[in-house]
Amino acid sequence: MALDTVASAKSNPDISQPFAELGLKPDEYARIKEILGRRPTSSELAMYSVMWSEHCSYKSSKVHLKQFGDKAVKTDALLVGIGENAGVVDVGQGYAVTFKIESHNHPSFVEPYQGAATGVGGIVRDILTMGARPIAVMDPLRFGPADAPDTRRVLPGIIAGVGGYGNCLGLPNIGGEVVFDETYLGNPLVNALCIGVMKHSDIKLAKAAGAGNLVVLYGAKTGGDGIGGVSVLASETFESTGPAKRPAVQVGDPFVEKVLIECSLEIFAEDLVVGIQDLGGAGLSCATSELASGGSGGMKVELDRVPLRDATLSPEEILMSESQERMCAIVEPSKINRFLEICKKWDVTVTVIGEVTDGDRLEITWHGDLIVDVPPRTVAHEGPVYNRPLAKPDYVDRVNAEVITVKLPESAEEIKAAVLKLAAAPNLADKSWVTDQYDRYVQGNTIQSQPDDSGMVRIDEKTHLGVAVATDANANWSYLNPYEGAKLALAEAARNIATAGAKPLAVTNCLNFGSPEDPGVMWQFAESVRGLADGCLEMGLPVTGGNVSFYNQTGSVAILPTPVIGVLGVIDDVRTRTPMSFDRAGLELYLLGETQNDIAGSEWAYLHGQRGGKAPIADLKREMRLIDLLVTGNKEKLFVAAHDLSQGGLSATLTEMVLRHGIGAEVTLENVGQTLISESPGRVVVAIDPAKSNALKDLAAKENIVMTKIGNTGGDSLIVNGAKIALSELRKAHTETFPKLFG
Amino acid sequence: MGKIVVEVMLKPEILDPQGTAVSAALPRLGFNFAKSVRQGKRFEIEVEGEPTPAQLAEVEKAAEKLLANPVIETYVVKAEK
Amino acid sequence: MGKIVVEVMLKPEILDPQGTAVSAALPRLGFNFAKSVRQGKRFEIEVEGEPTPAQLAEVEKAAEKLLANPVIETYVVKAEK
Amino acid sequence: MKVGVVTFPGTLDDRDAARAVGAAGASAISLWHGDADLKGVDAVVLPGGFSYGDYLRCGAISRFAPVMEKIIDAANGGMPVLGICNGFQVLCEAHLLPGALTRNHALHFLCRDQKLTIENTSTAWTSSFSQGQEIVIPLKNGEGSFQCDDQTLSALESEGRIVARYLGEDPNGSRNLIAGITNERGNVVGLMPHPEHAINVLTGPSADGLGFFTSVLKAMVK
Ligand SMILES: Nc1ncnc2c1ncn2[C@@H]1O[C@H](COP(=O)(O)OP(=O)(O)O)[C@@H](O)[C@H]1O
Ligand SMILES: [Mg+2]
Repeated sequence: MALDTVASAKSNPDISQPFAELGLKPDEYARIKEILGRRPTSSELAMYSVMWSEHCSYKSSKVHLKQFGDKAVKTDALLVGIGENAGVVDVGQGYAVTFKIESHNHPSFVEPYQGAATGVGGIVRDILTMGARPIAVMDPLRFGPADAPDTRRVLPGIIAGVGGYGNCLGLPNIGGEVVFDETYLGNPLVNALCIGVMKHSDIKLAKAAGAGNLVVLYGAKTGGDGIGGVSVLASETFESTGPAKRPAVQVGDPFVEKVLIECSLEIFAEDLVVGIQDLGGAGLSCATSELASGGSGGMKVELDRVPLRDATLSPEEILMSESQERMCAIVEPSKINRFLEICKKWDVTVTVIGEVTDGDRLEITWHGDLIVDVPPRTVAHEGPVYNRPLAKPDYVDRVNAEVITVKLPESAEEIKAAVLKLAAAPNLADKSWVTDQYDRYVQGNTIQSQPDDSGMVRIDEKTHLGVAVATDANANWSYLNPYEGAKLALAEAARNIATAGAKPLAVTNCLNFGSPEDPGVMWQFAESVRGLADGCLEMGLPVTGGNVSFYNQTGSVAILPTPVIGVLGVIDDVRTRTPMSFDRAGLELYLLGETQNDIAGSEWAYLHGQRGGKAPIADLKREMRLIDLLVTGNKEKLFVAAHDLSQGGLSATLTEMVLRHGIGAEVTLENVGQTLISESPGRVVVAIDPAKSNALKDLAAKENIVMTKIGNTGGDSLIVNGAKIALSELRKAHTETFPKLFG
Repeated sequence: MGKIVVEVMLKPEILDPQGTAVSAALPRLGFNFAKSVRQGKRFEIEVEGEPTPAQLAEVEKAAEKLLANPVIETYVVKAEK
Repeated sequence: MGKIVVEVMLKPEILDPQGTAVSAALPRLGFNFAKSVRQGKRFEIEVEGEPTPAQLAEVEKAAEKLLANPVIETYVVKAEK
Repeated sequence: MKVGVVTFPGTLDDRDAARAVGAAGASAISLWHGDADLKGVDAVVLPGGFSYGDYLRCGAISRFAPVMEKIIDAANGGMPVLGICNGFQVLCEAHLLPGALTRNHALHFLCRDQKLTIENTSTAWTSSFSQGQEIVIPLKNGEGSFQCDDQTLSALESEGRIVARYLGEDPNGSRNLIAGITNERGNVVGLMPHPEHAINVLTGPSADGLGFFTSVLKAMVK
């Protein structure tokens, strides 16, 4: 095909263009023509189509996500908010921390290893782009049923991919989730979170300012990876895309990324960039238009200068390529030599591809011919916005009206069987098979990782300042009530930070849903966003960023609404954190918080094939008092251990506590079945020295948190109301599940 | 005893980090013959007796299903000797 | 443009966990042809023009020095086509 | 006392190794793979990581780095050299140590707290331990299975050159559960598990790893 230039677009205005195949709707195509005052060139069409895809433009979610800004609490801790590559928060002592989650769901279904690996690579570059050194990763994952044949294909590949990439980058994996449900069978969820740290003065932004400054592309060469991946893979269900349309898979090179990180940090340390942007979804289309749009608008790029892995790529393909491990920087001419030198030291390919101009157009040429001439804001930030129809789906009232009939354990045998059944359930079983494939030690700053409630890393070796991060989603509750589900996930993540003694500070999220074109799914989404925004306002936590993944559905069946919420907290001295379990006998165990009849949406109900009933109603005021109690109690050194209750209720929490150090416990519970199985939110088990019981009582009374003594630590069994389960038997049940399933 | 060989290579358009690393290392050691290097896998499968066409067809199926990932790789099945 | 191939296999006495894993997986998928499987590497090296004997000798050296580890591996160098 | 810590492209545990060297009371000097210069150090640590992505074979490409020529010479002259994980692989590729490290038998990367016994306390890196001492330090690698021919194995065994052995369940299929070996002279040690990640109980499973670094200090004072 002949090169389609701006001149030929003018002289040859009426040719028919494949906008529909590129995922653009007729009215979107019409708008592009209106913006340009002519038909787009094929390169412009490529750019608009990827940048206006759901994945890049947030066209269906924008109107809802606005609430995170509108309802936000004003806080000085937020140094960079939503809109940049990742939000940045002040954690004290001059340090700033950035963290964000992204999804790589569809690619991971197609090619589990590479999909997951490049998911990790992408989020790490987002964090690096802010000027931060990446210090840890986490990976909330969702799969189809544990025993489904396709799960056996997908899960090992995804775990190996997350590990393969993260381990090679030298980033400790400090947490994540592994959850199974039928609805994820054709739609596994691979969410990846990265945390980075920097000094306040080191924050970098994606903006191209200063006419005459150079546009520099560095990192891997550009190949035909994932061309159209952004628009096709992320924006349409597999149903509508035959294999012919399936784009090339992106393959990651973690070694190149590791070198890119070190090279970039050296460049940042010498203050050599004005602005910087990673190349992720939509590749150069995204990086050039976002950088230009973030600055004054003018930029000239000579596309033929881009170093290629495959010499046959067309300009359209180069613009859309999603080759990994690339960055784009804006550099003052006086600093370019030093920039090139550092790249040479690290053996990183680097090319000046253009310059910032004082105009307001993004102009791209191909061997001298103008092939793109657009106002960059219209590409990057002024894409279409949809207020999609939404309607509460019929299932909601129907399932909410269902009465849960599952039998709760009463006799000693039933109690024992229930504890063992929950301990072995894939959703609750020991995840070492997974986490043993991840390096948790590298960098030497990991304080907590699996199986702790949250991941914790030290950020200053002298002052012992640290941060903790937890991610949570309870899709069962979100299915029953998406508004409460999002709030409950927020509360759970915050609680998981606080059990260690860290104070929750900021929120990120990854919203995984079905098709936004389904009004029922759109309602779930809107309710989840409203719940999260209201919850954050109530808890005084800013949302610093996040990601939306739509079209996670197979045919007409969507995944359970899965808003994954990440909360970051600060702890002044990591040496004083409260661990999740006890390492000695003779301690008293207390349950903090109240247990209600919250069997609906519980793991126990799920194991018995029931998923109806009503989700609990979040009481965030009480959650905040509980958090206060945990943080204050930690400061006052009241706790030997503290562990959150969530899926699997008290049974799961006790199982994890006794197995951690092989110290048993004996507990006596009122209303034992419900107390053991219910998943009422806002609860924590703490272990304390008996001498501290009065201090704990006083604190609980002050915070108005119900506290119940449930037993003592010691022995080599878990004994619940006389039902005795040897730790060896419990350990076997808990640890056997994954190796049995996945080898 | 016969032998069937399956050679699996990444598709040409797919990034090959290992091949790239080898290609970069060779000139550092003074070897300048390579214009490019691609690294793949080689499976040597021992079968009972001389490989039969039926066996080769089976191996072909196994290559498609297990030994190669057709999303990113191509493969060749050969009887050896 | 010519191509030189280097095939690297683990020595028979060295444990090959990848080959063993493939061997174990095949029957689970209903493939019963394999008495044993060994997994190795295949390098495809593109050279300018038809491979010359001198080039092959160079590749041989590179295989000995870099592409294979003679402590545990054997290699074969071939001109292709 | 100056201990050099080498950084190859893709090295990950260099900062951790430097921290451990410091905790033992020596000063860590960073050595860049591309500089054929040991900066006057008294000993060298080749840290863990994925140098050159572990592509081709672990350590195969790094082994030819300019700094390695100097290290090979120095090691042959008796300088203490410790290779940890990827560093061990580099030492084998460089033929400073016999054998090779291959894919874990279960084919997965494995990160776990590993029990070891120290079997040779006369090397430059193990004199702080007692014979037969049991320690726990992290093991984390995908290719940690020590392989060599029978002759080499019996030489290693009979000459007491097994420095450390895995205790309990076999983590990776290494011959005779070998976790670490030394050269004949006892100055070069390769170790698959990571002592630099076990220098205190806050960030590691124990402080047992420190012994390797305090040992070399003693060796250098001698
Ligand atoms: N669910 C969400 N909640 C809050 N912010 C979001 C959410 N989804 C996306 N964002 C924000 O929108 C901006 C654009 O997101 P994205 O295009 O994914 O960024 P990038 O391409 O750098 O990954 C980012 O600042 C991101 O944090
Ligand atoms: Mg970004």
